[in-house]
Amino acid sequence: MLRSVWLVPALPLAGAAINLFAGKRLGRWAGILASGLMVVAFALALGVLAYLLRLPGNERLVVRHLGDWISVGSFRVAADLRVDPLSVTMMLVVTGVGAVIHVYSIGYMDGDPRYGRFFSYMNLFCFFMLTLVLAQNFLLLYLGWEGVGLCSYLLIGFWFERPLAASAAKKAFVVTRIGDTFMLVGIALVFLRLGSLDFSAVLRPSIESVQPSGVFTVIALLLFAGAVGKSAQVPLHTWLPDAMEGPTPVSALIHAATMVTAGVYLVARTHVFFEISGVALTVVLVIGLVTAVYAATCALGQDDLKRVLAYSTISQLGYMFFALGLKAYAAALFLLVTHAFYKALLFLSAGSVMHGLGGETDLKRMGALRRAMPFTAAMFGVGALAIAGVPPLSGYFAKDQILEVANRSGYLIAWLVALAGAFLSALYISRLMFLAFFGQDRTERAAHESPPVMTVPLALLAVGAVFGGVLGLSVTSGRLQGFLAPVLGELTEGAGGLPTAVLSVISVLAALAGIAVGWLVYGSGKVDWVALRVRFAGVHEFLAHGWYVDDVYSTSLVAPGKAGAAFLASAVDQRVIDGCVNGVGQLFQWAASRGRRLQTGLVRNYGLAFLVGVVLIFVYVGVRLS
Amino acid sequence: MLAQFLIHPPIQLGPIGPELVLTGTAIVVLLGAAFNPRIGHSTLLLVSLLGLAGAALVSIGLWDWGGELTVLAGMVATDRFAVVARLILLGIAAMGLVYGYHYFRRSGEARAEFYPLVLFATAGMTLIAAAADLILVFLALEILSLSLYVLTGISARLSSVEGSMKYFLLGAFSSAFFLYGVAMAYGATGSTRLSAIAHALAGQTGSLGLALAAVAFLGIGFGFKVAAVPFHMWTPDVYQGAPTPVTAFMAAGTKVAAFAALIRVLETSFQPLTLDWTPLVWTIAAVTVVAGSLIAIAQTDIKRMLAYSSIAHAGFVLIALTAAGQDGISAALFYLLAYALMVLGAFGVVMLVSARGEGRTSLASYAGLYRRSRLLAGLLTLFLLSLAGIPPTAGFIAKVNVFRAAVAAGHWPLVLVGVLASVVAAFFYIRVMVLMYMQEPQDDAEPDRSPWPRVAVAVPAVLTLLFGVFPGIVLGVLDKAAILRW
Amino acid sequence: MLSEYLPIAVLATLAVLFGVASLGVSALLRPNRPTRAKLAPYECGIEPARLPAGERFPVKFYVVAMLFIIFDIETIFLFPWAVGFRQLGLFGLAEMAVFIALVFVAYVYVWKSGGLDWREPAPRRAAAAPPTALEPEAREVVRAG
Amino acid sequence: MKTPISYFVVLSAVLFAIGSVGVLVRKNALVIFMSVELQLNAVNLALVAFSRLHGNLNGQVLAFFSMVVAAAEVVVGLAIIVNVYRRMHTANVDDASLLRW
Repeated sequence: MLRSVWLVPALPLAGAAINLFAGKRLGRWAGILASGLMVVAFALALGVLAYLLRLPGNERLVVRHLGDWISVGSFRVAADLRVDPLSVTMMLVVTGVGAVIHVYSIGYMDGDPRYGRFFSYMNLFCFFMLTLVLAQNFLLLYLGWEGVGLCSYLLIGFWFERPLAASAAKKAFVVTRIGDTFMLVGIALVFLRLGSLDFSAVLRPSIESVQPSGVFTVIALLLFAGAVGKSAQVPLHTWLPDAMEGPTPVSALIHAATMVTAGVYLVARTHVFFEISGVALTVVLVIGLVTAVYAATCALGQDDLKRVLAYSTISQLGYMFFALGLKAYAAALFLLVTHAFYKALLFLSAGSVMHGLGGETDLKRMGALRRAMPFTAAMFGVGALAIAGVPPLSGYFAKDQILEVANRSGYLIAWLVALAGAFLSALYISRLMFLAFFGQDRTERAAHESPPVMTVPLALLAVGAVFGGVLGLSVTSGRLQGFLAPVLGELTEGAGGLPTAVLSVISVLAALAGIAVGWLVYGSGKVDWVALRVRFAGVHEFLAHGWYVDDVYSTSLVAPGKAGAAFLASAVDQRVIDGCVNGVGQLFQWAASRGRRLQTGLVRNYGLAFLVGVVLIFVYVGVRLS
Repeated sequence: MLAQFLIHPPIQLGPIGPELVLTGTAIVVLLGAAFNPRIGHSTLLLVSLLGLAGAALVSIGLWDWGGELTVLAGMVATDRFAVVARLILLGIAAMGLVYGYHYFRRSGEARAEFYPLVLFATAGMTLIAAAADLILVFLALEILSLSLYVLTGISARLSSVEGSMKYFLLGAFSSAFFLYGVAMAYGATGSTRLSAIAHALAGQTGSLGLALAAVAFLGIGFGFKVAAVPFHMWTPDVYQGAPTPVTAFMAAGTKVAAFAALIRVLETSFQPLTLDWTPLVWTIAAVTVVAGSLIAIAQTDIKRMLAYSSIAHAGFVLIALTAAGQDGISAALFYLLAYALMVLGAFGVVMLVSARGEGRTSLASYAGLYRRSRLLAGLLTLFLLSLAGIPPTAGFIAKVNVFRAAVAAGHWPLVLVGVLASVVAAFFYIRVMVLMYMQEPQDDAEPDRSPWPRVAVAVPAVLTLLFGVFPGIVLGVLDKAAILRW
Repeated sequence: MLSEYLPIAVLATLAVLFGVASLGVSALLRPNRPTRAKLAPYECGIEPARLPAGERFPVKFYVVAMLFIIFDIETIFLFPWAVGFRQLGLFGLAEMAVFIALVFVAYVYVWKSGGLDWREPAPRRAAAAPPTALEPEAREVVRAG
Repeated sequence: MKTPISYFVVLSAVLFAIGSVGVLVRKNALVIFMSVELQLNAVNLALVAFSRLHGNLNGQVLAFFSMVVAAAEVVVGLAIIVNVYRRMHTANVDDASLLRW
């Protein structure tokens, strides 16, 4: 079975190639081909899983050697695929959710002029993502890492006729590349200090003795910087909301289910480094928590269907990093898996709504859609309940466990903040639900239900969203947790804290409270939310604009010589980060145009520059001699 | 004294076989065209390509040369380094010839002299890669330079003429410095033979002062040829002025040849002085990388932009040179190979986009290229990605190798500079991509649609990808070739 | 020991300073009584930025001059060869034959491509190519001094 | 009466410097080129001097070669400059700044 594991990434690659060159001729078959390949890949992945399960728990690590990739001097990088519980879990998520979304896209992208190209990009993305999760060494991982970045760039800008899409694509590319650069330096550092890029050689607890822990802190933080960029955490989160300009299936696959979780995977994979340096772990925890709450509040202020979901994704990712920071790696992965299900479900339902309303995404022009498209409404409802954390849906278990660990870990404050976050997520999702599907009809055109090729995938994902919880019923003894334990280690039960039952009750109450408030304001009709918004215009604007931090910083950005501060500042706000990127760009532009003027076109000036160089070199020689 | 000097060495022409074949072919083509003015250019192209193929075969035959390390009184080295460098150069020349044949036919400036000139230049390049004596290095350098001056001015366009004059004046200037360097080396050690110089310096018998001066002057001469800051000023003008095929040929060829010679000189003769010249190379590399990447941003003409990027790449190869020994050499070789591929490809696309002559080389005329020709846009994207060093392209592997070698040699800050510079560089490469894919075409000028040139441009593309995904294919060979025997 | 460093030290300093020094010193020493003729920059009797005025010469003269230089300088190698003729013997003869043959190739090329015929413009190639320096036209004239 | 070699070396350095300055200050392409030739001759002087110093002939041989190369450069150079003159009707290098920035 493992012989053919290389097929899992290879199949999408083949699909990408075929669709790239023959996409036009294939016509509608392009989508069917792409989806078919993904389904096969998923089946293979299941086969791998079955094989792995047959092995005893501590032997579940197989490295499939495909040959040497680079080998020069002391530097050898093998093209190895690593098959262990962690990579298999990710592999299943990517292929499974990916396959469903591919099928959905057949309907969604129908009639697009670049139909074939779309599926070619999607397949290519899956290939790179699988390379990323299956890599056995840092360089191969980095290859996948850059690859998914490139695909997301191509897919966000897929409708490049829209200037917004084009700029969003460029922004996503540049912002994530900031993180990537740090990550590359980190990888170089790994090779330099630890002497190898191979996971098996580097990612073992005994590595601690090789170098002082400070080194590991630096490495871990550099890698985490890459994760922050990819997973859109504060302060590099601002590209994700804009990325919603891309086609909705792209948002579902890349910007909710898979690519953005690559950061979580990276940290979980390299958790050894993070544990050796406790500092890095704390940084992860703080960043995660801050992001989780910050994004949740921002989500409350958005009026764009997809932007709400985008902020909610950021917030959920924040929860994952929070869990990682608490060393609850398995819990983080559990949330990752369930989130992949229900967030993809939400996005695809949103896509179905847009499909029904001819591309409308403004909540103010929706409402009462449950009549026009009951099935979509139901599916969206399932997703909403899941994310809100209502038992027995999958989201409940995942979030509940993280809260439980938080409480046990002794970070009381952290627990309370996270709880508030849970309340907020229930609130914004119910707001979304009621605004879109209940209340009076504010649509401008007759909505209609989507074709089965789109609704069936919804149903599939809904099943996952509902029953995903059974994967890990409890923090310690859950199936998934047990499966992942060999890689991520057992969770050490924190001492004290409230008993599990109490905690569960509390978190459920938080969720229900959120929903209740949401219903009261947006659903019941008793409160005129429009008037409310007008009355508290200040508050609303405050949230909609990400706490006005933007303006505070944009003013401080103007002040010259504060490039560093300005950078940190700008990261909180998208307009400013663009400003910053452009600012840097302009700085270079300026320097460049200066340098360019040196090129006067006059031979004698060239000769002068030449002679200046000569003199300098001879000054050096003179110094060297004396 | 005269007598003992005139004892003539044993004659072994094998190791300069490739050059003999090249010059022979060049002479045949030259006279053929002179005697029969009406001869078809396809014939000339064919003969020239055959000559290149023959030279390639001969050099491959030299891979397992069993005889002396140097022949012809220590003038010519017979190591595998020379073989590999020759093969790369011959490939470059072949591409240049094919481009030129197509280009000049379309621009209606077809001149029979083009083919022999390219062949002579190539002979100079391959000879310089194998030269084991400073006299020969100088002669080979002049052979290739003189041919390139003329090639640059072979078109009647004003910019071409001006470019050739600038190139010539500055080139002569720099070669004077180079020759002075040779004189210094000779004065310091009493010989121009690389091995003899090395021994003299290692034995402390030579004069250190003169030796350092020699390194400096030779470095200046090479610095000019490889376009290292501050000896780079000619590059943008000449690259822009010259006909695009010539630009492609000289951008790739000169750099490979000059670096091959530079590596040989530094790593053999002046190896005893490594500690003295490393800081020099270090600084020049840093300045070159930064300046090249930076100034490229402000360019509005794609040929100039590529010229600056080639300056930056020279800097990266210099970074590899700071890491002495086999490791650095093989990294440099791979980088040169990758660079040659991407620069040939990029200029090939430029040639096809500006259809006839030098019409449309401004960046503006690349807006919406994707609409006009998917193939060309795709190819250019690939080459730009490779130039920017983004996987999965040869450029990425090359950069990783170079950085690794430099880090292993302990040149941390230099690598940092390199990484940052390449991030900056990514800006303007991506800008071109954005132009091609995300903007409306500004004019409806058709790119060149003739099939064969496109195939020719596709060749480097395929190789770029191949070496990017499976660098193992060549790295092994390069490793074997990265040992200088002298 | 020190004497070893002397040449390089002198060389470096001079190479840097000489140009500046000479210009500066002359600027200080010379009497300054400008006339129009004096103010005109002196370039070996050639006016700057322009080949000299005067009667017009066919560009042919340049061509012939160039050819003369090249073929003239090649003979440089004949002298050492002549000196060492006896020691070199047959080998030397063969080498020199090859060398002269190569020079002859150049000669033939020039001849065939019309570098030598005085009156007629050189026979054009199939593609009517504009003239480059390799192949000047007789009609073209240039002002020369 | 044996003049020390260093004298010759210094003289050649001086000549070389004059040449490089000439390249910078002259406007006429022909004169610039003459300056380059001066530099080459300076090198020849140094070569011969060193050849004397070391008592072998390599230096003189190299001097021969450099003369020939210089001749070749003259030919190509004059050709190019004449070509420039015929296209631009000036040999002033400052007028040839079509390519810049």
